[in-house]
Amino acid sequence: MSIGCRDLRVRAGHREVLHVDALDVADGSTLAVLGPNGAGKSTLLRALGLLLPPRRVTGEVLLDGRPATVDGMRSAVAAVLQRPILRRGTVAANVASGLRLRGAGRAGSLARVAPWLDALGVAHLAARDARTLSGGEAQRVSVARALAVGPRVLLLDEPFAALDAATRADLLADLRAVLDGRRTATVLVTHDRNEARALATRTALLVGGRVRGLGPTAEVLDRPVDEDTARLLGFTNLLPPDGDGPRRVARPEDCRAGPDPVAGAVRGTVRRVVGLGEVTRVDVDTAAGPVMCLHPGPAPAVPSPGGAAHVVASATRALGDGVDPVRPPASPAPGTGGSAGRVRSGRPR
Amino acid sequence: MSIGCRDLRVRAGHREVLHVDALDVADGSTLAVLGPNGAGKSTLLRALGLLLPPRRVTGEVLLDGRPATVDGMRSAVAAVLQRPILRRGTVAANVASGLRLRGAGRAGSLARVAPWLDALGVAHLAARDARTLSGGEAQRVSVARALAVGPRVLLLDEPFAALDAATRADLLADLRAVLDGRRTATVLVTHDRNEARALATRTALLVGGRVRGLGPTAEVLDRPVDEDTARLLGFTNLLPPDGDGPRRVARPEDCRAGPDPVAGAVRGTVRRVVGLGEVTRVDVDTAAGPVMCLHPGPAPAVPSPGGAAHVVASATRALGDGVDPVRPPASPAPGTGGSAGRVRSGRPR
Amino acid sequence: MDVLLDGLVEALRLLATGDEDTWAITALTLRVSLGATAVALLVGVPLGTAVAVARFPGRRVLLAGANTGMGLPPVVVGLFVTVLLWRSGPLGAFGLLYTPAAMVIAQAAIATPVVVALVAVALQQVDPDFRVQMQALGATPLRAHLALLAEARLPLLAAAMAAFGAVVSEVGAAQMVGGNLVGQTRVLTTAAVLATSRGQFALAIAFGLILLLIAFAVNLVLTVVQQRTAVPR
Amino acid sequence: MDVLLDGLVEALRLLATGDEDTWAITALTLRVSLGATAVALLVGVPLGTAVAVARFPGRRVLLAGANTGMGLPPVVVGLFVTVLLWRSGPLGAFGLLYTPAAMVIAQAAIATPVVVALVAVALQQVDPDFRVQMQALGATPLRAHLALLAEARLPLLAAAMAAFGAVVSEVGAAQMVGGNLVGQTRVLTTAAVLATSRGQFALAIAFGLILLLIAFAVNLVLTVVQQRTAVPR
Amino acid sequence: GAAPSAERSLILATTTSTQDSGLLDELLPAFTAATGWQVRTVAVGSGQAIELGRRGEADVLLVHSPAAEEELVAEGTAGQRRLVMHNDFVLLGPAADPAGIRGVTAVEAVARIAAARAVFVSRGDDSGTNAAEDGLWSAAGVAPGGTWYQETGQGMGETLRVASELGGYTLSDRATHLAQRDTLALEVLGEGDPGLLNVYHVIEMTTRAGDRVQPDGAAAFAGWIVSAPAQELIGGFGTAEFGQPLFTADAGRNPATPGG
Ligand SMILES: Nc1ncnc2c1ncn2[C@@H]1O[C@H](COP(=O)(O)OP(=O)(O)OP(=O)(O)O)[C@@H](O)[C@H]1O
Ligand SMILES: Nc1ncnc2c1ncn2[C@@H]1O[C@H](COP(=O)(O)OP(=O)(O)OP(=O)(O)O)[C@@H](O)[C@H]1O
Ligand SMILES: [Mg+2]
Ligand SMILES: [Mg+2]
Repeated sequence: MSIGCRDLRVRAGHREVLHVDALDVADGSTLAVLGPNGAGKSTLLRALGLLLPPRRVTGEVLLDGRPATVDGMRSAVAAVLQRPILRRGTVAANVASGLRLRGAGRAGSLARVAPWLDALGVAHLAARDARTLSGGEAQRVSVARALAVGPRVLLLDEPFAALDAATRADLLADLRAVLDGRRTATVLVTHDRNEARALATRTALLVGGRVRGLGPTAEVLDRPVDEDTARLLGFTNLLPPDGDGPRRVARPEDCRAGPDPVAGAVRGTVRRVVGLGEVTRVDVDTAAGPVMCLHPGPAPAVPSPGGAAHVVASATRALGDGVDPVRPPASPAPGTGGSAGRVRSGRPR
Repeated sequence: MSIGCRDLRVRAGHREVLHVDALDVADGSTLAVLGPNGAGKSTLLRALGLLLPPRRVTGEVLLDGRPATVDGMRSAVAAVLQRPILRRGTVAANVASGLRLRGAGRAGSLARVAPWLDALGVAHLAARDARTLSGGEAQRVSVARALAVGPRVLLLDEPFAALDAATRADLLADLRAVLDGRRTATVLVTHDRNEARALATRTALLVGGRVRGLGPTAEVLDRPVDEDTARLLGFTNLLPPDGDGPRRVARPEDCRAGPDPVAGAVRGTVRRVVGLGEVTRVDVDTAAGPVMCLHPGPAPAVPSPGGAAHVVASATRALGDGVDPVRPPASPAPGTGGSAGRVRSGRPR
Repeated sequence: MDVLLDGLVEALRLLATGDEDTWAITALTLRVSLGATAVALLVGVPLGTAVAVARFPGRRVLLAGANTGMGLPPVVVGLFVTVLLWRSGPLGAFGLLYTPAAMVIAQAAIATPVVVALVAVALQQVDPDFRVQMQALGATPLRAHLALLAEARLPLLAAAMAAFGAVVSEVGAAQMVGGNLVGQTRVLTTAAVLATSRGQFALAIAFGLILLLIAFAVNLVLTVVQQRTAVPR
Repeated sequence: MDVLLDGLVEALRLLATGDEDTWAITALTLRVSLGATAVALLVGVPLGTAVAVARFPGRRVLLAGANTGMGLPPVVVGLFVTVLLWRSGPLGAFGLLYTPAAMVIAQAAIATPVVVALVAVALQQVDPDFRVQMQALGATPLRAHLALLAEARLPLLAAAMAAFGAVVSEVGAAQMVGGNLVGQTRVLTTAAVLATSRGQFALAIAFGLILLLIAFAVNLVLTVVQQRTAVPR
Repeated sequence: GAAPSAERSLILATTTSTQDSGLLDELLPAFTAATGWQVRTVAVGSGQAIELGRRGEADVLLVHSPAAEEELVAEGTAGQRRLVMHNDFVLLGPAADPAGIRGVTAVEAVARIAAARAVFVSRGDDSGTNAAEDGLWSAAGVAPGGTWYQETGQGMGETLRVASELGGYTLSDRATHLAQRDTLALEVLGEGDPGLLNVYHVIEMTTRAGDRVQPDGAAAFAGWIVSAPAQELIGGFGTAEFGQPLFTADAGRNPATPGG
């Protein structure tokens, strides 16, 4: 089954927190949604699942190309919300509850969930009171519960956030294997570009409630169109343009700060040097803004704070211009200051 | 201020979920705690903060080497629990609530929290009802609230789990910079080895409620002592020993599966091949167990499932033997099956 | 003070000797109160759920009404119901006045606002995302609401107990619409009032104690059920 | 039915003409009921908090007791308190019987179990980690409990309203310990009972309506406060 | 006696009929004005009123249950018992009068009601009215019981209401009936029978009943209510509203034949 939307807008407390012109997730494919905190990812997921109060939403959600009805959506969808919300009762009962809520019998549902308990590594917890679980255990149960339903539309909101790294890697492969065999349309909200790469054929970049990039995952992740998406994709350093060309961006791990001026280097002043274990972070203030360099090793040969430094980037991307115009952020809420109401891209200042 | 414990044991529902012989976090230093889901990390953090019901805990928690009193602990500690738990009211009031709960006046606390709202990128949300925040925004508020207290002991339970990648990177550096200037003892629970590297001088590996490795971060992360810690540290492939030597482990990204037998290769059968975007995962069943290879690129030259394959690892680690004996897992809860009660390392089966 | 002691002794004597009248009165008390509580739950739970989860104009006023309704004076309710059931009243034809049915009606009217108000606030305390998550698993509105009620069963049981407590203890309405007729509509509270007005204080206290005893039995069962579902701490 | 209409007209007349007796009775009703509610909250909130958060032997029995206490028959409470306040009783020396103070005592006894039971279940509904997080920010036990109460103010206000409703509407205890003395202990419920037994049904209904009116005013304020703190959905 | 003090107050236990009829509302302000004593009136059933006296919880009683009163006086805790007033009981029933009691004597009437098994609603609360009714049954040699005999255990007003709604007979004091007759479907079917007198006495309690009894207060009230000004108030009460007095003042007459 495919899912999509047209001119979808969501309001929250006098603000428009989401406005998506069009989005389509085909039968059997997965769309990753990447965006900074507060971008509206969870809102988008809920809007697609018809899980928001209708009065807050305008626009259309499509199932197989036709406007979705609430009943149609309920029977098609299973969603994992960002916070695992479990019911009173045992873990097994919780994993079975998706089936139970769809009217399946108690015994039948319990039998059908056993493989999912296994797949998510919570079989040993089956009889446990769900309220005694650890954070990661609860999240696994929440994921198992959605998968057990065998939905035609699967909505996942950061489903791996609380999982340990090894399990996350395993689950990524397991989930991909499960989905590969099905016609399920999946939307995956994530902060992890690797998860997007591993699971999603297409990726949408969401910033300030607007889609700022949409296309095949590899392309989207490698082609920031503006400052915000660059930051989102790890190209946090904004470099001056080469002559008249577009602005360039670079990843911190591709930047090095040195004492000597070299060809193509950007001049600046060292603000701070922070040792981060096996790497050292050097923040340099340049005319184009702050630039962050990650040097391997504990003590690179860089000037101390206050000294002059020259930053060289070994790999850069040009920002696309005019491709996807940067829209103004959602208008500020009445009564709050203009800047306070701005949807931030999450950078602490 | 330093914090530590001696012979700390925590029971939950008839099981012992944690047993730590000794742990010490010196003045101004940071200890990372790594472990799979359900290992007891959050339990350890709460036990150290005297935040568990006393009837569930035995053993001693030390503050500056002396047994901690509840009052002493309350005045020293600030903790960020795994789930952000905010109060009714505005974001600003929430960030101020740590100070308020310690008896500071309303106006004074509100003034003192402004820089922390800024530092965590939530200044624009200051007047917002805390119950309308997105997941990541709530987590930022929760972190800001703890830091605003200026605690002498800081307990952080996966504080960056819901943050977007760029913010996480910034915050890591910011936090390190803040802590560097203080005498705060910090315990950081995390699933991310990079966070441990960036923030922690020492790292403890927790599996099944027991400490399985403890020492300088770089050392601990690079020297798995047993299967469980190997898996935890990303060395998920267990390879047969070289002759009489210790067992060897390898990271999936260091393993390649090929059709041809080469020197030192391990023979096996391909179970599945899963495309994960820019990499392809090849699972091979060998005599020593399943081995996972991550090949760069979409279509490596590997046999199809069922075919014979040979796995070569470009880098391996020998498992330490006898260094830190693998203890039996906590005894199963009475009334549950033996295997069900076992503290699992979280691997889905 | 000896009156209290005498009352205790009298209560034990009545229970021990299996005094027939006492048993009949006790049985009727239980029947009427449980019946009224059941009616109040049937009406009040859906209403309370609507107030908690739906948004409609007048929601707050309805809730304020329910909250006020917790203070509906039983005598006034009794009087209203009596007037309705009078032979000359609109429902007079049914001849319900001075029957247990009339008492159930009046007491249900007293208990329903209690149920509405407490159910509404109970459901509002549940994580607002709970219902969303249930819908996100395919629950129809009805099933989602049932799941919500199941999740809030701790305060729901408290609401049921408050409603039961309100009706089992009240006397104004029971007296007025029931008439306190021996063997027909006399319940423990009205019997206690009568004993008091006869100056038989010990007997009045004995009836009161028996009332508390059965209320305690009912509530002990409900409390154990309720607390079994409480979060283990 | 016209009795109800007459009652409405009478109520409006009493309010409009500012009938002095009616005002005095209304004022006393408010004073006594609010006083009793305040006492019940002072005693019941700490007790309910203890039942909700502490673990001690007999906790469930205490809770079952409080739940039962929601069904304390006002007449029985009235009788108990009367016996205590009798000249021959242990507290007789204070001469409190047939004074508003006695009514406050009796009504507080009626309302306290309501507060205990509803506060306990209200606090149990709050995320069990809430208190932990407060302590984890340095809260002393007292401050942590206060934060918990603030967090649960939605159901706490409902508890307060239930308690107020229980006392403002009851008549058994008010009658017995107050004696329904004109100008001294006559409140709206006892006045309504007297009017009923005098056959002045319209007047009784008028008193009932005035009672509901003030209860509604009190509760509308509390409901607005309460619902302002509800989670926006 | 002693100079009246504004702070002094006494407890009067009386029957609901004196309060429900409104008589006390007229008497007590006059008493307070005359003597300075504040009165706390506890209007309850006669049984409870006498029990409160017996326990020393009331200083003075104004009741109408002669047999119980004499019992109390015989116990020795009470002081003087003096006749105050009387009114009379009336036999009420539906206009159709199914048992045919119109015009017959009271004893004959209850015998016919029993024989016809017509609904009779009794107060059944040991009140003075209830005691008078019991007297009629025993005089008629009937032990009432069965489904036709209903006991409300409530006050007069409520009992009248039940009788009216059930279409039954009942015995009521005239004052309460007069006050409520407009809302009742009951007619006076028997009255004026000497067996239907309702006699009120005032009884002073003494410290023998309890330490805190105030005999001086009791004496003040009892002395005042049998005094001429009070008796005048009683004799005139109700004329304005009902066109006839509700009570007959009896102070100083022969206790055995009030009204005679
Ligand atoms: N009442 C209980 N009965 C049995 N086991 C319990 C109980 N409470 C907690 N546990 C178990 O204790 C273990 C430790 O929990 P803890 O929350 O400390 O794990 P964690 O290491 O923080 O895991 P995560 O990474 O998922 O957050 C978990 O397996 C949990 O299921
Ligand atoms: N009632 C409200 N009033 C104003 N803004 C609101 C309200 N409710 C939600 N928002 C805002 O809407 C934005 C989108 O929220 P959403 O939960 O969709 O973010 P998200 O992209 O999922 O973020 P995260 O990565 O932190 O989970 C957030 O900035 C949030 O603060
Ligand atoms: Mg989100
Ligand atoms: Mg945890």
